[in-house]
This record gives sequence, C-alpha cells and structure tokens, in this order.
Amino acid sequence: MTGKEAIEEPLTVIAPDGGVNGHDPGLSPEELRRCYRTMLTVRAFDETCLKLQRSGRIGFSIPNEGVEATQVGAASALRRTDWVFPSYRDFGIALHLGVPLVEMMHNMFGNGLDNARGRQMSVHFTFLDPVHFVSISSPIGTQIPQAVGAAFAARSRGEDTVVLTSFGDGGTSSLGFHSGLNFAGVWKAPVIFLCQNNGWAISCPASEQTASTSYAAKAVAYGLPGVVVDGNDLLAVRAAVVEAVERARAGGGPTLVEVRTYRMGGHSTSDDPRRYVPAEELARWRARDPLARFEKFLAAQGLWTPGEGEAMRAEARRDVAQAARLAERAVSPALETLFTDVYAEVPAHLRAQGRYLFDLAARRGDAVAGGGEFPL
Amino acid sequence: MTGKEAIEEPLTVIAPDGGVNGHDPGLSPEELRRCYRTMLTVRAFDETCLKLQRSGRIGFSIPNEGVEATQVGAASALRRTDWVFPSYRDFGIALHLGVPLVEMMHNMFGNGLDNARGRQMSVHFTFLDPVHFVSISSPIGTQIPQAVGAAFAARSRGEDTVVLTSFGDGGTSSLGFHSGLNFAGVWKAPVIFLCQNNGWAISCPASEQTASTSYAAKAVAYGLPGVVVDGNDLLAVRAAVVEAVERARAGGGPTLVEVRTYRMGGHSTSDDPRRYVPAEELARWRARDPLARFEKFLAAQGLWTPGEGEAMRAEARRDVAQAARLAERAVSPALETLFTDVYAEVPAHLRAQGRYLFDLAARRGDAVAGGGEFPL
Amino acid sequence: MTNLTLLQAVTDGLRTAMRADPSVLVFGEDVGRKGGVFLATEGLQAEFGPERCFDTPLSEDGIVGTAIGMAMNGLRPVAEIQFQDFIFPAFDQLVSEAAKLRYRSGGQYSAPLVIRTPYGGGIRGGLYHSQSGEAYFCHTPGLKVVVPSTPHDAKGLLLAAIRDPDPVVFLEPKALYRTVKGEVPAGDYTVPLSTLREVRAGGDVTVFCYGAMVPVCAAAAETAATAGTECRVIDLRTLLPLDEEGVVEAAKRTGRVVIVHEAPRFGGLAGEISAIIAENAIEYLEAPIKRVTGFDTPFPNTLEHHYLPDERRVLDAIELVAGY
Amino acid sequence: MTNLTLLQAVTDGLRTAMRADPSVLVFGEDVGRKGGVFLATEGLQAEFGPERCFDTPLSEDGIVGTAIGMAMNGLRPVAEIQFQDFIFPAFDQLVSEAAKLRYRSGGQYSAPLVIRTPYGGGIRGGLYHSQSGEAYFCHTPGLKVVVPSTPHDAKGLLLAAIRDPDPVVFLEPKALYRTVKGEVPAGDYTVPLSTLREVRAGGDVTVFCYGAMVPVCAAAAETAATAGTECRVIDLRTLLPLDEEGVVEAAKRTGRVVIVHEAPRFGGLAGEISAIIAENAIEYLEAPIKRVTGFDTPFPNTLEHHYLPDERRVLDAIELVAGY
Ligand SMILES: Cc1ncc(C[n+]2csc(CCOP(=O)(O)OP(=O)(O)O)c2C)c(N)n1
Ligand SMILES: Cc1ncc(C[n+]2csc(CCOP(=O)(O)OP(=O)(O)O)c2C)c(N)n1
Ligand SMILES: [Mg+2]
Ligand SMILES: [Mg+2]
Repeated sequence: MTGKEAIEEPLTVIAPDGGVNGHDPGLSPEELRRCYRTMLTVRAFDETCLKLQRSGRIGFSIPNEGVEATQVGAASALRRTDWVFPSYRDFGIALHLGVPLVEMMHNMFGNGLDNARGRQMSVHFTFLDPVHFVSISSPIGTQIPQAVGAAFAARSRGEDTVVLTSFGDGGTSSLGFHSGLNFAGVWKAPVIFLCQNNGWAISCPASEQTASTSYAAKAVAYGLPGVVVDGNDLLAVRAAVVEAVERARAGGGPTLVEVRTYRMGGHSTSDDPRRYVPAEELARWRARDPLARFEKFLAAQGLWTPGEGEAMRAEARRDVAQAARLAERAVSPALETLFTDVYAEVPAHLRAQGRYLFDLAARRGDAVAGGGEFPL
Repeated sequence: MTGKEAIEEPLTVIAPDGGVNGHDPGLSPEELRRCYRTMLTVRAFDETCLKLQRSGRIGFSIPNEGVEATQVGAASALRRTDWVFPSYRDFGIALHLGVPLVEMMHNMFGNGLDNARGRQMSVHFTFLDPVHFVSISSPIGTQIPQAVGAAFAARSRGEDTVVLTSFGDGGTSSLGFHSGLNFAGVWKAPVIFLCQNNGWAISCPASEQTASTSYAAKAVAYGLPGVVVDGNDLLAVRAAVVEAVERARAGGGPTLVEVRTYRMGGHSTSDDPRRYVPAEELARWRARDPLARFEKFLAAQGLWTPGEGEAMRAEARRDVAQAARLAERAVSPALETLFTDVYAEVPAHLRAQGRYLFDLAARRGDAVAGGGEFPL
Repeated sequence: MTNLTLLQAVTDGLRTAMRADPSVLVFGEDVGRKGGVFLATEGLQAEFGPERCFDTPLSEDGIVGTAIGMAMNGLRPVAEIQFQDFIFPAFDQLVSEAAKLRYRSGGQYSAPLVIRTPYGGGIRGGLYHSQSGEAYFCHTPGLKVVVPSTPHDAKGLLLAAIRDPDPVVFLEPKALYRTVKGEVPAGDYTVPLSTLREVRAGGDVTVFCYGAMVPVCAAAAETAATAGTECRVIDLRTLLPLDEEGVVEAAKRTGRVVIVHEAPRFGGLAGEISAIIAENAIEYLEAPIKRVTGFDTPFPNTLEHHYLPDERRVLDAIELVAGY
Repeated sequence: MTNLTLLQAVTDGLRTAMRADPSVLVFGEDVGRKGGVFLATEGLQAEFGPERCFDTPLSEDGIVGTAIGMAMNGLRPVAEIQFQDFIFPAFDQLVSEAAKLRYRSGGQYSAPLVIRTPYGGGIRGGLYHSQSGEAYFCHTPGLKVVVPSTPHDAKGLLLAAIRDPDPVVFLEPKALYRTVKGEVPAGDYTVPLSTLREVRAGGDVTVFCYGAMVPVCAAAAETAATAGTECRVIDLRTLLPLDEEGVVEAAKRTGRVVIVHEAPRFGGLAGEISAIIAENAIEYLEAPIKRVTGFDTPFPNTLEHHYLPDERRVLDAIELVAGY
C-alpha cells in the first residue's frame, strides 16, 4: 500500500496544430471568443502598465505575459457566486469574471476611486462584486488558509459555493500552503488550490524551490488529489479546474491543480530577469505562447482569422488606454482615508491624530511627496 | 509518472514469538541487554516521576510508557558525535546515549544543578555531552529546521555527523515540519526525521491531524524517502533508523521515518486521558507492550529469563530512586540566574534590575512562591 | 446572578454567545473532546455539536488563517490558542492579515473574529506557558486587545468582543482562572470595550494595571492605606483602543503614577501609558512615573515568584512615588 | 576611505566579514543569482561561491530556523529577510527560539546569527513593504536590535553584529540605501553596539531618533537653529540593549525632549524612551516629552508622505517643547 499518488503527466487538450481530437470544452463559440478577448485585454493591460511605469505615472506593475491561458481557463470554470482568494498575478481571473477594467486602473493609479482608497500598492486589487475577488495582500501564501475558512463557512450554510485560491510555485513553501491544504484535507472543504508553476519565484528557479518531483505531488501529504496541467493550454486548464470544481461542489473535497506555465516578463516592472533567466529558456517558452496556441484552436474551429484577431487586439488596446485615461484623471485619495477603515468606527486616538494632521497642514503647509522608487 | 512513493507497510522484525527469522540486529549480546536495561530505566523513571508529581515534589512530567522501543531503537543507531534535536518525549534517547540519570533528575526538580538552572519546566532537557541533545523547547516543531541547519553546518566542515530530530504526529502540522523537510530536501542535508506517531496529539487523534494516508507519505511532498515502522519493535525501529543514518552519512540526504507506536500514559502527568481515549484502544496497545516484545526476543536468544528481568527492573528502580534523592536534596537556583545567560554578557539594564531585586529583598524580604498548578 | 470563577465565566460567555447566534463557533487545539486544557470550553461540543465546537490540527497559523476566512464569509469564529506563548506561528496571520484586512480593502472585507488565549505566569509553566505578549498586539493597529480581571468582566467583555466588528485578541489571565470568584449575571450582557474600571478609590497615587496584576495591586493598595496612602487603582480592561483621555485624567487627579504589568519592562505597555501621561499631563506630575514589571529576560520557572511583580514590589513603588 | 552609499557600505561589510571568517555565510530569498532585490548582496555569490551565498526556498521560518541550527553548530549565518514586513512567518523562530536558546540551555547553546532586513517607508511600497517593526523585536529579551543611519555605521555596526555572540536583528533603513553617501574606511573595523551617536550638538532641545529619521531630524534641527533653537540630535543606533544611562543623561542636559520614529506611536519605541526619562529624570523636565511618529494605522501608499514624520512635523514638536 502506498500514499495517494498525484498524476504528474501534464494534461493537454490543444495539439500544436490546434486540434483537440473530439474534446468538448463545454463553451459556446461566443464564450470561446470571450476567453480569447480576455487574454488579449490582459496582454494589452501589461503593455500599457509597463509604459505607465516606465514613464513614472504608476509606481509598479506585475506582468501577466505567458500566464493568460491559466488565468482565463481557471476563471471560465467558476460562477460569480464562487469566491477567489488570488495572488498578485491573477489579473485575468478578475477580468474574465466581469470586473470592469477601469476599476483595476483606479487601483493601478492608487487614486481616490480605487476600492482600496489608494492604500495598497498597485495590482493589490480588491473586489466585492460582481465576484468576491478577495483583497490581495503581499505576504505569500496567507490567502490559502483563509480560502479554506471561507469555504468552510459557505458549506456550513449549505451553499454549493466553491472557493478557488491561487498561488505560485514559491507559494508552496509558505506556511499558508501547509496549514491551508492540511486543514482543507481534514475538513474536506470545497476549495480548488491553483498552483501556478511559472518557473520562477522572482530569481529562484522552481527546481530549487523543492526537491519534490512536482508541486502536484505535494497533494499526497494532505490526502488530496493532485494533477498537473499544461498551463499554456486554456482548454486543459479549464478541464482540470472544471473537474476540481465539480468535485468540490459535490462534497468531494479539495483538489490541488499544478499548472505548468511560464512568466515571460520579469517578476515585476522593476525586475530585470536578464540577470538570472537563461535566454534559451525564455525563447523555448515564447515559442509556446498561450495566445498563439488558442488562436490555432479557434482557427481550427472557424472562429478566428488573423484579421479578426488584429481587430480584437486593437479594440482591447483601446479599452485599456481609455480606462487608463479615466483613472489618471481621477482625484487622489482624501486625507481622511489615512484614518478610516482601520476599525469599523474611527476610535478616539485616531480622530485625535487626524485633527493633528489637518491642523499641522493648516499651520505649516502640506507634506511633499518623496521620490523613492520600488526596487521590485 | 508519479511522485516518489512512500513505503507505508510497517516494517517489523520481532515476531510475536520473539523470532526474527535470521535478521541480524548488528548488536552484541551486551548491547542488546543494554537496550533492554535502558527501556527498564525509562519505565522506572516514569513511575517515579508520576509519584513525585502526585506528591507535589515536582510540578510536571511526560510519560514515556509505550514508546520506549522507539526511543532506544533510534538511539542505538546513533554515534555520540551525532546531534539530536528532540521533543519532550525523548527521554530514552538521551539516556541510551549516556546522559547520567541524575542530570535528568536535576532538571525534573528544576534545581541549581540543572543544566538549565531550573529555568525550564521539567522534561525540557539540555545536554552538551556525552552527546549534543539540544535544549528542548515547548513550541512544537521549531527544532525541525534547526536540525537541518545544524546538519548543513556539519557537512560544510566535511564531517560525517548526522542529525536526528524527533517530533510527534501533531508535529507534522507545524510550520517547522514544512520548512524543515523542504529545506532538507533541497539541501540534501544529513538529517533523520523521526516522526513518532503515538496515536494522539494530547486529545486529538492522529486520524484528525491530517487526511494523508500516513505520515511517511508526507515525505513525497519534499522528495524524500519515507518509511513506516512498527514502533513497539525495537529492532525494526533500529533497522529503519540505521538505514536512514547510513544514507545520510553517505551523502544520500534526509529520510522521514514514521514510527507507529502508542502513548500508553496520558499526554502528561496533569492530563486525564480517560476523558478522550477509548478504553479498548488502550487495551489493544497494552497487549503490544514494547518491553514484553523485546523480552520475548531476548529469551529466544537465550539472553533473558524472568528472574534476570526482575533483577534488572529492581536495579533500574534503585538507580532512579537514588538519582531522585540526590536531585531533591540539591540547592535551588541562585537569584542571579534570573539575569544571566540572557546574553553572553549581562548588559547594564539587567545588572540594574538585579541590583534592584537584591535591594528589594533586603528591604522587604523575599518573594513567596505561589501555588499555581500546571494544567497540562 | 451566580457566583462563578473567572474560568466558569468565560465558559458561560461562550455558551451564551453560541446560544444567541448560530454563526458563532469555537475551535482550536483540544477544545472539543477534552474541553480545553484549562476546560474553558467544557460541555460546548456536547451542547452545540462537533460542527460548532471542534478540534483542529496542530497549527496556529491554520487556526487563525481559517478563522479569518470564516469571519470574512459571515461566521463569528472564536478560536482558542492553547497558550498565548503559542500564538507566534499565527503572528503573520494576525498582524499582516486580520489587522489590515478592513483597511487594505477599503472596508469591503473585514475579520470579526476573537482569539481567546490564556496568558501570564503563576502556574510554574516556565518560558513557554507563562508569557504576557500584549505589547506585541497593542503595537498592531487594526487589532483590539482585551484583558479581563473579574468573572463579571470576563463574560461581559467576551460577549462584547464576539459581537465587535473587528478582530479581538482576548487575553485571559490564567493565574486568575480558578483563584477569583465573583457574581456574574446569568443572562446576556456586554461590558463595553475601551472603558476603564475603577477598582479602588483613592486620592494620593494612581495605579494602572490589568489582568492578573489587578488583585496584586488592590492588595498593595490596601496595605498602603493602612499607612495612610490612598491609591486609586484602575483596571485598564481594554488595552487597544485604550481610553487615553481616561488615563490622562486619572493621572492628573493624583499627579503620582505607578503602572504595573507582568510582561518585560522594555517595550512593554507601561512605557506607552507613561509616555501618554508625560505627553499630556507633565505639569501635573509630582513624582517619577514608576513602572513595576517583569524583568527584561525570558520567563523563568523555579524562580518565577521572584520574576513576577508581587505586593511587595508594587507597595515599594507606591511608597516611593507617594513620598517623593 | 571611500565614499559609499549606505547600500554599498552594507555590501562592503558583508564582503569584509566573509573574507575575514570562512564560517560567515549569507543566504535568503534572491540573494544569490540576483544579488538581492536591493542588490545588497551583489557580487557575493561570484566571489564566495554558492556554498557561502545562496538562495533559499520561500520560507522565512525555514531561513531563520536553519540559521539558528547553523549558528548552534559553529557557523555565522547572516540571513536576509527581503523586507522586514515578511519577517512575521519567522517570528516564532526569532522570539521563541533565537532569543531564548542561551537562557533556556544555561549557556550550553547559543545562536550568534544576524538577520538583515530593510525596513521603513519612502519607496511607495504600501502596507507590506514599508513597515517599521523594531518595537516587536525590542520587547523580546535575548535579541539585539541595531539600526544604522550612515554608511560608516552600516559597515561598522554590521561587522560588530556578525561577530556578536548573540542574535542580532539588523534593520536597514531602505529609504537611505541610495540617498545617503559618506566616507567609509576600506578595511575591517567595528562600531561597538549599545553606544549612542551625537549627530548634532545643541543645548536647548534633545532629539532622539534612529534610521531614516536621522537625516529628517538633522534637517529640522538646522531649521530650528536659524530661529535660535539649538537641538542636540542623538542617533540611538542600537535599540536593544539600549544605552539607557546615555539617554537619561542626554535628556537631563536640556530638559526638553522630542523622540522620533516611523513606526506607529502606540506601543512604539518612543514610548519606552519617554518612560525611561520620566522614571529617571522627571525633575529635569521643563516640557512635555513629545513623540513624532507614524500614525496608529497600517502603512498607506498614495498618501505615505502624509504618514511619515517629516521635517515639518519634527520642527513643530521642537518648537512646542522649546517654547513651553
Ligand atoms: C512571506 C513573503 N516573503 C517574501 C516575499 C517577497 N516576494 C514577493 S513575490 C516573491 C516570489 C513569489 O514567487 P511565486 O510564489 O512563484 O509567485 P510568482 O511571482 O512566480 O507568480 C517573493 C519572494 C513576500 N511577498 N512574502
Ligand atoms: C506551537 C504549539 N502549539 C501548541 C502546543 C501545546 N501542545 C503541547 S504538546 C501538544 C500535542 C503534541 O502532539 P504530538 O506532536 O503528537 O506529540 P506527542 O505529545 O504525542 O508526543 C500540544 C498541542 C505547543 N506546545 N506548541
Ligand atoms: Mg512562480
Ligand atoms: Mg502524538
């Protein structure tokens, strides 16, 4: 007798020629094109944010180039009533579930219309509707046990809501991974653990993150099913997540899905991956671009032509540019937001600190912004 | 292809009739009898400490009844130059590696001769020789990554020292388990992870600690070999640990050894296991007493008769009683020990606090001990 | 009204909260079958079932992390950390997550949870079953920190904490669990957070304290009174958010202040209290602001009674500031 | 002597320590190939090889836990925590283990390690790349806490910390990494721990500060001087063990005190400094002890310049106590 075994042979659906030999993605032509459109928007968002950061108009961004199929494939398996506990590299999940672009841009600029009131660094999104896309925090892995708790709560009310939490290869070394997966296993909580193995944790290669033969194999330690999926294949990711979601809704408990993809950009707009990423490795993955892969599939289905693709890409760029323009014009957060939302009610000591700050500004003028740059 | 598999069929050597069909334990008759003698001393120590605690002469003790074979079997596989990062239920490991009984009793009484100067609760031993039996702390699992670091250091000097760290079934849920095994896997550190699955984490049954099919299976998550051993079979434990030690010395890296045994006493002398342990479960394990098992083996080898056993048991009890008498008579720790060993040198503010305390005692008399009882 | 120990009052508070609100649940290590190592949750699993009172695997990070997720999604988790000394594996979830969730999400998400945990010395628990870590939590904006010292407050403050919209660290003075008894209303009531309690009236010296130090200070005050020094003893009860105006006002009344806690002095809460007074009432002070605290060392075992502030030490400080 | 930034001085200190002692090694997240996210360890892997400078898996608990074991067994680990905000997963290893090992083992075992970590605001890093957690470490007996504010001290204090027999948390003011430059001796030297540094002489007001607040306070002092108020600015440098006699003596000299740090006020180190003074120099005080600190909230992002103490706020406090 041996421990539960993880399936480490990556699941693939879309062949290099775009064929899927009979696989039914379970999506209408419109939905398939919407998946493609979301991926285009994610990429356009990346391009725009890089320009904005380079020109100093936003401080920081996180590239999603290369992981679009993972984000959209996973999102396509969820309902809006489900909850997402994301990491900072899950832009496409929120977008595909219906969060308006401009709301994300408000966050990128940290302006007064940002849901987080400009309190967080950019890409640390928080959304309550149309979907619970839970406030992202920087510490790696903390969202994992939280997702398990939220799933426990949903089930305790008899809902069939499932919770998807996403993290990277580096995230598997965090405390939250260990406690979260262990509690989920014991509680049979309706959670999908989406491990996005994108090859790197900043400059630490996935191969040095653990001696485990795969990240999916870590499921064995918690008595969960674990699978590996080709993350550049939108339909494969979708298929694996759909299966995990169905298991969770049916009371079958959690699943660990390891998605094999690649971070084609740097860790962030402040990172220079050429310091550590082998050029040939990057080239190998560029040849496996998830968008090109999906275009081949759509073309084979008669749902895509280069011309249509170009038109959609231009449209996506326009949408993103438009959202950026709106967000850049928006007001800055009000000074009061320094003291609100620390507690449900502003306590006496924070009211006093607020009065002091306003009085100080009146007597000695406003504070001036410094020039510090984010290194990563 | 699947993840490394753990061997979950428990390794056994000593048959119910005491036979080992040809297995060579690799120990001389004297050494075999010494193993037995150590187990007797462990049990005598338990009995004495329970009496001492009940009569209020010590505050607290941790029963080892049931896990003696695990402790001695593991210790018998080590050299005195190896390091041990133990838990609080590893009394027999220190004893078998040559730590004098009286030194342990000094700790049980928290007296001035205790290596820890009476600063720690009893059973929180610390020894530097004859073996590095590293200062035990109460927080579960913290010793695990420390053991990995100590092993890394030994190897960095080219030593063939190995490090054994011991923890319980509950300990596998700790942060230290996750970080320690993961780092050890990546570093191929010469460490033996001894997981003592004794059925319970205080009142939490091993079955509720994790959904994993075994604790050994958790090795898969870190790319380590994992094995399960019958922990009431001294020779089986020894065989498994010897194999792990040889692998580590040879540069083959760490091993996770899950030992299946049973905590026949309560969690501690303050715990009442009848509140939660099913009587029949206890009875089942009492029938598998590790001492009786080893006696059968020794008898089969012509190394033991009931008479000899009785004589040795009486001798063990005398030794323990003698050590207790000495320790109880020893002086209490000096007041200065409140302020020393916080840093290598006593800093100014602690010298000042010490002066204050002495001056206060001079002016207002000594502090009086309170009557608080330890609940667990 | 019934006469209960502080421990029984905690259990009564939990039972009352669980009866009043089905979204309240209790979990942690050994709180189910065993009823907690101090038996604070005894009988709850029997009454409310294993769905609402259960044991968890041995991970404080998991306990607090899952509690946050539950609280985000409509439950009112009351998690027990077996000893405050063992809360540190959950420190990241408490400090980085529970404390900051409402702020960083612009109020979209919050974590109305309670972490109950026994703290302090007096049971011969050594380094790891005796610590008083309140200062760590008090320096963490977004958390609330509550410490009862009587059975009445233990139940009333616990009920207030469970119904509070923000995360509360509820520190239970284990030394008082069975040593103090008092009248406790049978029904449902709350003691509002962030309010001080006058333990004893007196016009000469103000003594600030909380938790297990309250009876010690009260006893010292009685002894001081026999020598003619009348102390006003204030139980802070809620350490964060603290009633700072109340503290300043109480300091001004006597101009002579003693602050007492078990935790080490350096960086302890007494420093904050002292600084609030030195910032807002300096001209009223007629003596040094005296602190009586644990020493700046780990917590000892055999000599713990020399480490813990006792009546002797508090009295010494009272006489010093009174006679200054 | 060479003119280096504070960041270069840190790297120089690490290189000097590694050259002098083969048991010194440097590890953490991204410190190898990449040379650290701030490039503080740049070039070390190239010079000393991956055995002495290497990356670890993403676990602060593992980093500090293994560092303790290495230190116990003869190595001198210098571990980097990428941002101080991410040290909390290692809080248990730091507080329960590194800080208490020598004490609980009667001196048989000790953990002479250094945890280097960038702290503080000024880089638009938001809640989790800006915090100043020194008070958490300062309330932990057994740890030493060091904060340099000049290139010279950064190298000299780091070398002293690496050679110190006890565990040191070495907090590097990231806001000063590239903004301050100064003369740094080329060779090997140490700046003794637990000593204060006079940044500026002055007889009217004493300003205590450390880390990134030192240049802010120095600038405010210059401005105050133009209006006739001379401030004595003291850089605390080592927060634990603090030179308390030095602090008290400095407070007595002027009788007017301002204490400045970035961390939130409540439970912050300024409270401790204030209390030490109110306990030992009350009769010398001629004004309230003023604290200028971060607000009692999480760290903001867009508005961080309103949160951080600046020259305006320090000057305001100086004038208040000077004119009291
Ligand atoms: C607890 C913690 N430690 C360190 C960091 C700094 N950090 C930010 S991202 C990152 C790498 C994460 O890698 P991975 O989990 O693979 O996610 P990816 O960025 O590749 O999507 C690190 C070390 C952090 N945010 N939190
Ligand atoms: C971090 C931490 N949490 C909780 C405790 C309280 N505690 C002491 S022993 C124990 C159970 C340990 O069970 P296991 O690891 O199986 O070891 P065993 O006692 O069975 O040998 C618990 C929860 C602790 N010491 N440390
Ligand atoms: Mg990654
Ligand atoms: Mg156990």
